[in-house]
Amino acid sequence: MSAGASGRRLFGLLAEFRSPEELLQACRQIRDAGYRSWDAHTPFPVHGLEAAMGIRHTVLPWLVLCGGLAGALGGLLLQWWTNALDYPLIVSGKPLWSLPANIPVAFEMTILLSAVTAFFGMFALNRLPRFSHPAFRSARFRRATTDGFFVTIEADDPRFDVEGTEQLLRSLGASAVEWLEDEED
Amino acid sequence: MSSLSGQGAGKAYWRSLEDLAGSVELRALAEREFPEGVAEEPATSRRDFLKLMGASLALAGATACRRWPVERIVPFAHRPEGYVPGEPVQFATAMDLAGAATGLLVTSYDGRPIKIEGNPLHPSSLGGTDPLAQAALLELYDPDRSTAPLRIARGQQIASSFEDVERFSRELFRQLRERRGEGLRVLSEESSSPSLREMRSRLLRALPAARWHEWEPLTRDAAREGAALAFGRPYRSWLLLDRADVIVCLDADPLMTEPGAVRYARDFARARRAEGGRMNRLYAIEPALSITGASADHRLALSRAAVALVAGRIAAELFLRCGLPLPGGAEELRHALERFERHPFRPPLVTDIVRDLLAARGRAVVLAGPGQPPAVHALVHLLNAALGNAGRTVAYAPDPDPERESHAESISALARDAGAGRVEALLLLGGNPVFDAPADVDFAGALGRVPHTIHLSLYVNETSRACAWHVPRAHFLESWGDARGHDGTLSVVQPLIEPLYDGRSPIELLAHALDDGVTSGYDIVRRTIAPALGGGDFEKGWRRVLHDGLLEGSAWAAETPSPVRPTWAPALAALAEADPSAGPGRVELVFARDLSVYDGRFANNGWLQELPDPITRVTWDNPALVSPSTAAELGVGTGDLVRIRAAAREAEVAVFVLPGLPAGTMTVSPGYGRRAAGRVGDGVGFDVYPLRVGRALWRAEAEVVPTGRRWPIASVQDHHLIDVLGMKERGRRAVRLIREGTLADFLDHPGFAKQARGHEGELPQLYRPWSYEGHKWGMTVDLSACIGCGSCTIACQAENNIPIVGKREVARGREMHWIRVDRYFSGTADSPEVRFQPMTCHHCENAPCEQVCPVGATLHDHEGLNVMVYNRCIGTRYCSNNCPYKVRRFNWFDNHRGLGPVEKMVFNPEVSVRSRGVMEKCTFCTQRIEAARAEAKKQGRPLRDGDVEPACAQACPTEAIVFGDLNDPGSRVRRLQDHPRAYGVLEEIGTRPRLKYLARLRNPAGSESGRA
Amino acid sequence: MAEAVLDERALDNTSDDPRRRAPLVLGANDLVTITDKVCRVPEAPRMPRAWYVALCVSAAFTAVLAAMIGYLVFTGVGVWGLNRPVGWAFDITNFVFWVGIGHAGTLISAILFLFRQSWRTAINRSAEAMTIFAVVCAGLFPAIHVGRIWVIYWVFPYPNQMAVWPNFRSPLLWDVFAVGTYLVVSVLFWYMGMVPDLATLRDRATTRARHLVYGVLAMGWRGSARHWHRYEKAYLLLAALATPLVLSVHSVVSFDFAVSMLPGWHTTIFPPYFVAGAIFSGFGMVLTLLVPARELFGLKDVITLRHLDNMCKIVVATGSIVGYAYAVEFFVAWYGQNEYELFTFLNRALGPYGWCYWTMVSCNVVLPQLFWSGKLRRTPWVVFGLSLVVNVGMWFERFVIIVSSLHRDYLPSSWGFYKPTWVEILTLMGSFGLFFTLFLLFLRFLPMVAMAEVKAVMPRPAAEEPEHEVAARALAGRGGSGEPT
Amino acid sequence: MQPFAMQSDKNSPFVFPKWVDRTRPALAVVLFGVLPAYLALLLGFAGSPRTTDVGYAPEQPLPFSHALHAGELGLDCRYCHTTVEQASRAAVPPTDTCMNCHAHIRGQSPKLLLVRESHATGMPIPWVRVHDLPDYVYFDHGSHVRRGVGCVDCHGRVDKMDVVRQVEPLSMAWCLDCHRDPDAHLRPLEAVTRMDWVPPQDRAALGRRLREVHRIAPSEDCSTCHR
Repeated sequence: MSAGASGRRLFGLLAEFRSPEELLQACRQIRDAGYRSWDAHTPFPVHGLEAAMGIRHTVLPWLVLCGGLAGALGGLLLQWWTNALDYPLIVSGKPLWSLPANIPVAFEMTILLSAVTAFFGMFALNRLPRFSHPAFRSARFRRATTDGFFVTIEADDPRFDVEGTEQLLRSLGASAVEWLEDEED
Repeated sequence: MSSLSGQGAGKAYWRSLEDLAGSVELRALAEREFPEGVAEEPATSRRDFLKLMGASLALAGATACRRWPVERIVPFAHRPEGYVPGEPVQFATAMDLAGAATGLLVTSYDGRPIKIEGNPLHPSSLGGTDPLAQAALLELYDPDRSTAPLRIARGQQIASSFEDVERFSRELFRQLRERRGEGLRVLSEESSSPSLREMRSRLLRALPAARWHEWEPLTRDAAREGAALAFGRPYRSWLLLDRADVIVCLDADPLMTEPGAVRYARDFARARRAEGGRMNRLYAIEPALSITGASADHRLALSRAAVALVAGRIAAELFLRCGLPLPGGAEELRHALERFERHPFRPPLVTDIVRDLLAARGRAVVLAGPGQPPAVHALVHLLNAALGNAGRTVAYAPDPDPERESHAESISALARDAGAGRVEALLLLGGNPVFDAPADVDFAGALGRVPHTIHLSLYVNETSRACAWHVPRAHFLESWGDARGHDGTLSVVQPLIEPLYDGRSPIELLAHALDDGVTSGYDIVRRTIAPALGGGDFEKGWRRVLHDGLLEGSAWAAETPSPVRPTWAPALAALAEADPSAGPGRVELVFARDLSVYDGRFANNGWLQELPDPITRVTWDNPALVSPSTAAELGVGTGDLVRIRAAAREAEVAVFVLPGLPAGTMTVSPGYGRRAAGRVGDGVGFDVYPLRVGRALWRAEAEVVPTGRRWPIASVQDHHLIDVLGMKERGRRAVRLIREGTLADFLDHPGFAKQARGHEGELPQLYRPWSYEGHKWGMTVDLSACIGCGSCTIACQAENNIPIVGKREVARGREMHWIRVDRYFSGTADSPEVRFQPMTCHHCENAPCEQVCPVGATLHDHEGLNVMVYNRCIGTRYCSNNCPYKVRRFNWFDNHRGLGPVEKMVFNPEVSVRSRGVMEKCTFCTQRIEAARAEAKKQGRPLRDGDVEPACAQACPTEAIVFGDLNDPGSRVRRLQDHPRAYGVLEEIGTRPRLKYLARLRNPAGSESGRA
Repeated sequence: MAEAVLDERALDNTSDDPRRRAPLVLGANDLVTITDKVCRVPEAPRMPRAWYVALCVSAAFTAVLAAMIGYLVFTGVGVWGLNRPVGWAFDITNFVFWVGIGHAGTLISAILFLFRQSWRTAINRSAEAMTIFAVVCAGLFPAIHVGRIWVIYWVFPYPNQMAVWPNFRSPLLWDVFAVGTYLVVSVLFWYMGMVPDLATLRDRATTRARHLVYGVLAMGWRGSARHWHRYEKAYLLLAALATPLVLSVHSVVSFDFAVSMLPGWHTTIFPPYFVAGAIFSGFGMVLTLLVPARELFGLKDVITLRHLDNMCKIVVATGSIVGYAYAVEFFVAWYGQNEYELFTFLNRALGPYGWCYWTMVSCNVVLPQLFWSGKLRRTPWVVFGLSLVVNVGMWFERFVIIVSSLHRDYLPSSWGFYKPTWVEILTLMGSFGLFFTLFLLFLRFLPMVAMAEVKAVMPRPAAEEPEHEVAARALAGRGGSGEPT
Repeated sequence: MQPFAMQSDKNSPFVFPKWVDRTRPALAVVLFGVLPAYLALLLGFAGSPRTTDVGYAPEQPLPFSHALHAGELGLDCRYCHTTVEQASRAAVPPTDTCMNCHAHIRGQSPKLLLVRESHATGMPIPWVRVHDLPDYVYFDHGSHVRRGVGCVDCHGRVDKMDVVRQVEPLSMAWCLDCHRDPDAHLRPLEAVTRMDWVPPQDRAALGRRLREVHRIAPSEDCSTCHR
């Protein structure tokens, strides 16, 4: 296959490996070779891959914490403002503002906002949804969600050069290497 | 807000209606408000009125894009002087029931009477009312009332007109006059109206050969005859219970069913509060379980026949043993009394009664009820005379109508003559003899033999259908009239509204028939009362009578007749044969007055039909009551249909097992099983009139056979057959819920009621209780005073637009009454003790209902009312589940659907009409609080104690319910809540109720400290 | 020899031999066969006849439900048998029942996940689906039980022209928030777990339509390791959040009663008691659903006997907890010597509703004890039968708590009795119709087993390491504690 | 932009075109911005009485102009609405009131036909209610007017209306505004019916004074308006 076909440009290289173990090995090598913009694709989360690829911990937990705090605070404020401040009403001779009665709602709000943050936060950080990724153009890549273990190295990586990188991948035991092409914008 | 369409429809519509009503009705009203004005009836006819209403109805239907129907404002063309639209006004009038009137004040709102209350000035009321008076309002607006004269031939009803009626009657009477009235008969109900008596004498003067009959199914003739026997001529007697320390009721029910009962109840209750350590003592010996019996200190259940034994026994003890002087030449009487002494049956209580009677000479009273034979009444009169009670605790006045024959004789004579073809024309002024005449009088058949029959009646009832002419009768709230109270006090019956349907009052009908010049009721009444008003400015006196609702000092002059030689002794002696125990299979059938439908005339009144019987708590029915033992003997239980055979006639009735009835008796109340009562009353309950014969109207020997079939009975308590476990618990709780002690207990430890409670003093509070500055509304109910009559329930229903739900819904536990009177039994099944407890919203300061409402539809306001905001309610019913008193009511359906324009006129515009799906409950009549507040502001003064009186408290005959401001140290309610007898129901669960009860006191013989 | 061992292992994974970890997937399965087994169902052109029959029946009942609700809305709550004092009966019973059912799903997907119970992977997807559908059914009843359904939205705190707010002291309002949150979180959790499998379906798609639909649903998931990293973190967080949530939801539901004044309701034992009951009933329902499903769709070697066995153990455990709660209630009533409390419980067991009480006890406490026998635990039809019993018993539990407490409370004068009308009965049946309809549709169109998760724990034929280590490490990985870099 | 083409050949799969991804920001904005905002608006305005009720000006059975009578002729409100001070209702006047003047003025005007008829026959004139509170709301004109709440505060400049129009929402929130802060709405009693009354500079101070003078303590209790 050759680059520069009309409207197409090289996006990167796709390499397939036989097993998670081989993939792990390969990833360690690629990481040590100093590649930056590359990725591995597996049908299920393979343990140790983060380490092998050198992925840093995500900030998601912190976002969720903020979400939770916002929920708790919001829940309490809502109840205090509506029942004790905006329209204070005498209910069962209870004080206008008594914490015990307000715990459940505050708690549920905490959970709700944390959960929503976790969900949307995850997709946002993953830049998902992304419907047209060049990898999808590869028939082989469709096995990535079934039983295929892949590595993609993108062309815009400073260390990327077609021959060298392809060499490297093959040397790491890739059962197949193919070019990924992308539309020109 | 979308609820509006639902909630609005009812009220939105008739808010415009009320203006309409005003526009036309008020002209009439205004004249009555200022009677010196012209006296003619207003020109505008009802038809335009209805036309207009129709119009506005149509418009109301046409809803534009707005959220609720377009409303019309229909102002007066000519607004009466000083009349302010939308401001309620009160007028005095009176309601005559079977010859005794109760003075009333009727609240009118834009020309619509919307609430009936007792007239505080009237001696028969003193402000209180019985349920019947309260419910008369609904009768006024009953759409089933007849709307036009009818010509009836062979069952065909042909619409007619008053012109026809008058043409016919004028012609008829012309012919009659030629024959001096030969063949004319008039049958009227018992009435106290002087005008009617006046018209009667005019008729008899004009047509001397005519004859006047009188029939009252629940007649009190026995008492009248008894007096005649005792004193040689008939006397009316009435009680002065406030002066009686000892009351002995022989099958009598002075607190509920005697004329003047409302007044009696008040006098009685005043002496039940143990003020100054004094309390009266009530003995009741009775076959049925009456209201009086329920409040008695000692009650003895005996068959109606056996009551005479007790009477005789008491007399024997007093006259033969205790040396009470027998009237001269009473040897026969002595012999009669000796026979009572010899009778094997030894009734209990007699020694106590005798001792008390002797100790309280002149301060005691012995009473016999309408069900007792004349001889017993005579004996009772004799006793009262001998004990010096006559004139002190019981007053006598000559009967205003001395020469009339007894009702039973009268109607059978009429039937006889008619049957023999001696009657040409019969004019029936009200009544329903075809339904309620004695079974041995074939009245329907007799009617058939009379060529000309005219029936004046509110409804086209059984009798109307058997007559040739039916003439709609004007309701007493629609027509002029007059009446006398139980003590003879004269009142003018003043109309509150134009006749909704054309109608005539009896006096007007007679006037037209006789066509003497004066034909308007208004003039007739003025003519009758003129002499009574005496000299001076007639108009002034007349205005005063209208304003006060009575003529000052017009009561009968009481005298103390002296007994004549007791020729009736043999009759009495005959009673000594009675055998208190009936044979197997046979029972003594006891006829008792039904507290809802009276003799059947109120059968079409939904309020009364749904008002639970105080004792059985049964609605929409008149089951035959038997004691558990008798039920077992007959092999029947509650809800079983039995066939009763008496006097060769049969009736099928459902059985209801009730403790406290004498073995071998079965109590039935006539008036149900109507066939032509109206949509409400038809086919409700069982007709037992067929079991009643003229010579023995009140008791019969009957044979009872189970049919094996069942009948659903809708009782508001014990909705279902209750198991042993539940019954045990109910008994245990009753004594804690309704605390009770003897007078002696109270005098020894006044706080006995509080000590009965688990916790002593204030419960600890988790939160600092809310402090209520300003007003702090509260209520007390004195269980010592409450006799369980149920007036509060109906008064509340009328005041607060409470719907009627019908038998089926009641059976499902969905009745809507805001205030109910719980009834508990304690003690044994043979001689149970009955306890009543009016139960309504307690307005708890820590209201359990409030905190659970998700939308805050029920809350406290700053005066401590537990307010229910219907328009916010979404109907989760959580509040009701969480209410320990179960006083909240839920609108399971749209209970006002399908109400006609006239039916809707009964609504109180000051109270929202609740839509489907919302909770409702007692508001302490917050609308009355607001009204009083506005009035006080207008007068620039603070609210005073007594300014605010909820409907229940106002109607209560015994002043058991007291309402007021707990922050006002001088208020009655404050004093009562601090009273040693005060306690709160379920206080121990921390609700802090604003409604407190005063423990019930009883004064049984033996607690001698009771008599100071 | 070795052959024999392998066979025996292939046939049965229920032995508790401590020396080796029992495999969680049986038979000669690899990543592809597993994927095929699971995807076959949504990809199949037709479903087994049984499925169509089931769908027709449940759809019919759903229609009945709609009709009943319509009748209710147009006529009034009076069409139910409710009265005073019994203001709640079938309506709230069904609500609590369905909410309870939901709990098993969250428990399996969240709590078992935190406890590293990797066998959950075979069943969590369907259990979560069940949760969502159950909560949908549950939410229905509080909504329709009110008198004025058309203003039900007043329970939400939104600014309005009346300037009034809901009352946050009301347990019913807590319900609104608890159940609402529960539904949202369950849906998010369920969907997130499904994304990788949806991607699988997308990549196996043979028609444009399927590719489009699953493509959109899968959001372009491509199994990137960097994505997996955040994905697992999010999954862990959601699990950690769902766990207290699921406990709170039924506690809050129990507050509806515990916070009230009613003897028989007003008690502190309710939250734990209700939660245990909820899990109990939930597992009952999971079994009711999965025993037939695994037969129907040939998933016996994914949803193995061991799975059933484990679930039955949970059933017997929670069932016994519930039984203990019943006992404690009576003890407290006797020990507290509160006359009202005392009577309520006597009345519960011996009063008019006694038969309901004893049905409940035998279904929830007595019969589940059979599960002490491992043989019965591994006999699918027995398991199925008992799971039905549990469902019945738990419905009756709620009915007993609600009705027997309400019908005789403080004042004997207002004691009453409750009988359901045909409307209520049909509504209940209708809610089952709705539930099963939704579940059947789920089976038809979505992967009923979490493939990606199963793959992570399945024994791999790759010879070099024994499968249990892979499983163990995979689990460690799922725990999310990757080495620092 | 390449169309959704998908070859039957399994090896080159269908791929979403790039532009699909380019729509993502827009999607996000719609989902998290526009939609909620739209719903909020719907809730806030569409349902509010400000939208549904304000401006309601039904046609009346006869063309009575407040602008003419109250405006140009300067009749005091209470000349016709006599009961407004003592009663809960500001009663619509009886036909007689009209005839007081119109017996002499414009006696024959066809516009007044209905009035003359009504006067003759006694049949009321069916006016259409403009300011229509829900039936569960109990409002007392007297207690407001007597305490210095001006007609204009609720009914607007009636003296400028030929056809009477609802100018205030008359919603509960609107009532509460005043009950919570009466000062801004109080005026001297003599100015209550003055349509053109201009408050002094420091209205708040005046309000405060009046509130003390009339001992005005508006209640927010439900029972104040609902029964």
